[in-house]
Amino acid sequence: MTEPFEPKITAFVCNWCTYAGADLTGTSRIKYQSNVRVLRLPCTGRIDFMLLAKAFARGADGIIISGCHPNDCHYTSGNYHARRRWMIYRNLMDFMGIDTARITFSWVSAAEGAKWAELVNEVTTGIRAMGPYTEYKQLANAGVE
Amino acid sequence: MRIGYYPGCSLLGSSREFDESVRAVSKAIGLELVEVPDWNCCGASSAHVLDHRLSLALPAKILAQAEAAGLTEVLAPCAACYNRLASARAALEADPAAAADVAAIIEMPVTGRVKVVNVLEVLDRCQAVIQEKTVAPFVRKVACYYGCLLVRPPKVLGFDRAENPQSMDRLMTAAGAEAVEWNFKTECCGAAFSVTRTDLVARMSGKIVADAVRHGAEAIVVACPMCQSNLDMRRPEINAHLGGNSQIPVVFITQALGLALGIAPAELGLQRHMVPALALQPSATV
Amino acid sequence: MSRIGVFICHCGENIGGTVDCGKVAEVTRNVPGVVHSVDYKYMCSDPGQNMIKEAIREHRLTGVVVAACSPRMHEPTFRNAVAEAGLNPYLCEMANLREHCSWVHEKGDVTTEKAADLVRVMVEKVKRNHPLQPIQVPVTKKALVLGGGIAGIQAALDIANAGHQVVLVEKSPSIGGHMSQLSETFPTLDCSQCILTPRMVEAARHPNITLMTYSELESLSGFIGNFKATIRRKARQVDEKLCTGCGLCTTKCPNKKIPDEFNEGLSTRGAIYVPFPQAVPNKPVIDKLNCTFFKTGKCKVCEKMCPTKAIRFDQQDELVTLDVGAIVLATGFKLMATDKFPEYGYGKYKDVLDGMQFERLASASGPTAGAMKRPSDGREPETVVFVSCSGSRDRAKGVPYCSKVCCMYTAKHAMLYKHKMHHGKAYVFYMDIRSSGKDYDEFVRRAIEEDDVSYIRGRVSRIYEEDGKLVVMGADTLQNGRPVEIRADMVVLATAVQAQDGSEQLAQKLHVSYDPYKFFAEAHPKLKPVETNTAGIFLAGACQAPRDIPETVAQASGAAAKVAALFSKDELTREPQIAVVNRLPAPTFSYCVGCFLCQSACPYQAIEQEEIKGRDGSLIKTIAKVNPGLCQGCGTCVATCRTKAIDIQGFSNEQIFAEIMTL
Amino acid sequence: MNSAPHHSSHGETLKAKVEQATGVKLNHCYQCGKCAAGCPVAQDMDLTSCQILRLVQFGDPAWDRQALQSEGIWLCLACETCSTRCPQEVEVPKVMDYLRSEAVRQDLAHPRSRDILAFHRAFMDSVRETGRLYEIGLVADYKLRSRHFLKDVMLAPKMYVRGKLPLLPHLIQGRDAIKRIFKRTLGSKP
Repeated sequence: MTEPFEPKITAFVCNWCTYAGADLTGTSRIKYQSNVRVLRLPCTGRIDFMLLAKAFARGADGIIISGCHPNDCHYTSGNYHARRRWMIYRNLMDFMGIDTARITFSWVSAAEGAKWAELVNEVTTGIRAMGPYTEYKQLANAGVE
Repeated sequence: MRIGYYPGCSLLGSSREFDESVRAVSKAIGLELVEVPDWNCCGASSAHVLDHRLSLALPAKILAQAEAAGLTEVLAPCAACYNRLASARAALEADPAAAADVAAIIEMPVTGRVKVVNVLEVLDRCQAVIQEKTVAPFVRKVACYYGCLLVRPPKVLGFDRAENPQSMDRLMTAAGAEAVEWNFKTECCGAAFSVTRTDLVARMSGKIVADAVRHGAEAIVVACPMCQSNLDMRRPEINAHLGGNSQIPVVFITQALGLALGIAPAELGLQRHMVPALALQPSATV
Repeated sequence: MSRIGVFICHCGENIGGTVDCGKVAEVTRNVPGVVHSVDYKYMCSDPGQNMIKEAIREHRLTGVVVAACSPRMHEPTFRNAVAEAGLNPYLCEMANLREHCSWVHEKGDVTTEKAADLVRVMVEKVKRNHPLQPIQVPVTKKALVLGGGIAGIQAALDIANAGHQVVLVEKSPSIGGHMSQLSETFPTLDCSQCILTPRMVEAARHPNITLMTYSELESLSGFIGNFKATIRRKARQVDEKLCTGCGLCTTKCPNKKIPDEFNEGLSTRGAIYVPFPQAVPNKPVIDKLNCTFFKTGKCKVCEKMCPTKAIRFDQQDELVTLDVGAIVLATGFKLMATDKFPEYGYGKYKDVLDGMQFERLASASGPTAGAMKRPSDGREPETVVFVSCSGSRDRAKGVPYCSKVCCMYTAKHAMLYKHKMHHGKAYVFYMDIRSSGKDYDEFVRRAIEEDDVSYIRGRVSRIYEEDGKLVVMGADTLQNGRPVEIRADMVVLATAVQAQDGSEQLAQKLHVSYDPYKFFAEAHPKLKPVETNTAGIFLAGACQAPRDIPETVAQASGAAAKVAALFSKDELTREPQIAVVNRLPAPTFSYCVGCFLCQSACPYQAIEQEEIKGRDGSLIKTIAKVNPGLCQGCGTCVATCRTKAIDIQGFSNEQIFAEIMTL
Repeated sequence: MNSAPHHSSHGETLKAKVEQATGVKLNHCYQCGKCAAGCPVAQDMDLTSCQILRLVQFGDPAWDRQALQSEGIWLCLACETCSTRCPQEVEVPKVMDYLRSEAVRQDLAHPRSRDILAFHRAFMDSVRETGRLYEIGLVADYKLRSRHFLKDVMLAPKMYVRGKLPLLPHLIQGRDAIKRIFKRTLGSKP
């Protein structure tokens, strides 16, 4: 491996807080690493955690899930539901052989443009240090055959 | 209770009475002091002027010796030593690379397991015992003088409030004294220039002495040997600057508390002061 | 088979300067299903939109991806354009190449590759979009204004004058807010109460305005056009209908030692009190925490004195539910307290005031009737030091932002002081003078040039008391940082403007965003300054950021105009991105197994039960059904559903999976 | 467009060196003067703390030199009043520390710093030899270095009488280790 490893990061973000926050990062021209691809959802409560397994199977090296701060959910409680469900799914994912250390939860509000940049940079750097995530991809693809 | 003890150089010499009174008070309140074996100088205010790494290595060596001796907490009565040890510990904790570098320099591992505490912190914990064992309440108006090194920088030390601290006032009140509200609790006395720029010291310390007197204090109580020797030994220069003849004694908190606990003045080294302090003993009148 | 058209916008240099738009268009052309892919300088311009419309007709497009700025910016623009060309607007999606790509990454191949990825994701999504129809909902043409300061009063008057009903809710016993406490106002020095009280009275008398003072929002549900607000009307312990406002009770109350809020603690009041003489309504209220009767069960002097028998010790808080279509948030600000400054004495010096206290001292209606007397001993202060940026622009211990109004009011304070005490000496410590309003800088210059106020450029390090004087230790940075020590009789700290207490909780009740300092966040920093993230809730005044009076009034009128525009229609259109439960032919009917986990997860009670019955009327199956009026489209139900029977239109499982598979 | 040489951002400027060594962000200083306002020795300084920061902030070698040559950097007592109150969290004493060592390195130290340096060197020499501070040795050494032979001659006997000046140094056992610490940090510096 001569080329430096550039991780693929997939971010699941809610429309109201984090997507708007990431817009503010742009409006403020705060630069961050370009490895992240953002998928917009109405709310983190919308996240079916099987989506994460799918993302890893497709070769994502790291995942960011970010929504509104506790109590600030545009839909009152979607972020709590997400959190509660994650508690359950986490075990399942461990069982499936998914490295949950590659999943980062965060809260970025619509006013936190700088925080979004920090989050992406932190996760990208962290995942780059962890190296490519091939284990689950191989496992998942083997399962398909 | 058992605690590590790092007296530091000045407590062996110019501030002997601080060491004597710390030991005497500790004994009286049942605090066992375990001296850090074969301790060295912390570098005080000189090492960091000459070299940053040296200023980390000397305190790190002390912490490492304490750690090797199985201690988890070390009392450093000297405020300068306390400040140096705590700052070095924080710096090493924040920077693993520097910690590795220092470990190589001192040829000993240092994990940061040993916590450094100052004399007010330790006495504050024992306040109930002190109050209970007080036999001769220290019924005097005192100006509690903290100086720089016990409270600043607050982010590193995290002890008391950086402006208008309260711990010493609490302790003195518990021992029967009236802690006066005054202005220069944490103003710098200029001790680092005690030898080299006596002119500046006279002005800076003069401001402190004058304000304590103005607010009716009968004694200045300190927890720092630099402050004590500066305000005590430089009194002629201070008085010359103020154009007066202030004889307000400057005593260590452990001396004042020692008197309240009924310890003999000689055991507390009260006779060693330049500005007479023996008059503070309960039987005497000012 | 999909026929997708892709339109890459350069946004001038904004995207084009960083992303190779031509290349993105080119690689996208090879994506299966894409039949048309072009780039253009400004897609949102008329020619740009026409380009899309023509392409829809020419290439018989079944979906459109516009790769440009954030969909939060221009999605409505492009959906309209698509609709004008005869395509269902919900078959248009945007890829965010500006805020999420070109503005945040360096120019180069990697950034262009990311842009292409973002476009491809949207192509795969739009292939799976379905035509949707907007939902029509009725509008309740009544507005709720929270906060009765100048912002709330102005917004309420403007909405009321447009012919709509307004409920104006104020938590304290009178409307008027901080403006009623001010002495004079910059830059004209006209008396604050003289210009404010007519508006307070107008608001109280307006036939379209219902005043609810001493009241607070308890909870809010619903959505734009259809909010349900519950207001707690705190018990005044006074029957407002019987009370004539004669004030006898307030003079007879034996309890006289309570710090007066209106005078910022510079005077005292009784336990039954009217906050200030011009209060609206001019009816007293009993301060239960300090009332002797409520504390000990004995007293009732006020009750005995009241000529109309209006005192009600048994009055309870009342909850009122209102149906409103729009809300204006105008809850204002607070000042950082002087006890937050360790180096300025932790608030222990009586003669160290904050700006609002000085306003009361200078006010003709204040505790000294406008005479300059310092609080500690009532002596005339010969030397006064004003310290601007107290807590503002202080990331270490205060707030990092500029409080905006202090430069002006400090100049005003110094000026008022000099006008009252010609022989006195006024000093102002400042870092920068920010006076960029109409006639503002002239005003500051007047303070310096004509009233001889000494401005010293430097911060104050410490204040302490010595021999009855306050020693102010500052420095003059225009003289090389030379220390300046002033022995003052009084010090006024221009303490930081902060969000009102309870702002965070209020924002959470309303589901509006707020910034790290708890100021409510506008929907867009430039183009939607009075809107919030939540449709139908608008902002006015200092609850959004530090503001002066002219700006507050302008914003309040802006918010009122938004409300009036909303109320100009009988129905409004809502996005159809809501949940639906799938329906299949018999005998399955739906994948829904009737577990109703979705019902417990739904924050809007939008899930109902639907019974499917056979021809004979027998119950075959109970399944979930979404009430489209209530569903807000959060999708929590979708993630909860075990059989994938429920889905969100526009953010369907199929679409999101397709997006992931693209990456 | 910024081609002015004094704004060069590469590592050679004093600004870059200070930031690298101390972690202090000099651009954070917005020249409010609060450091100087509370500094107990500001009135004695030729250049006050905020001025020194201003000089170094700019990145001009001539200005850097002015800062390094000032007496002000030698008067800083590291009392930390400034850093405790700085609204921008600039740790001024750390900068002063670095500037002093850099001034010595570049042989630019202010002539009046001689005594102060002499004291610190005498202090550390004492520690190097014995492991602890030997106060009489320090005073004697300082007098030799500073040539202030007569200063404080009256103080020592009073201290001695009060048992405050032990005549013999305390020698610790790990003196060799201490010497090696000095060698690894100060090198062969005096």
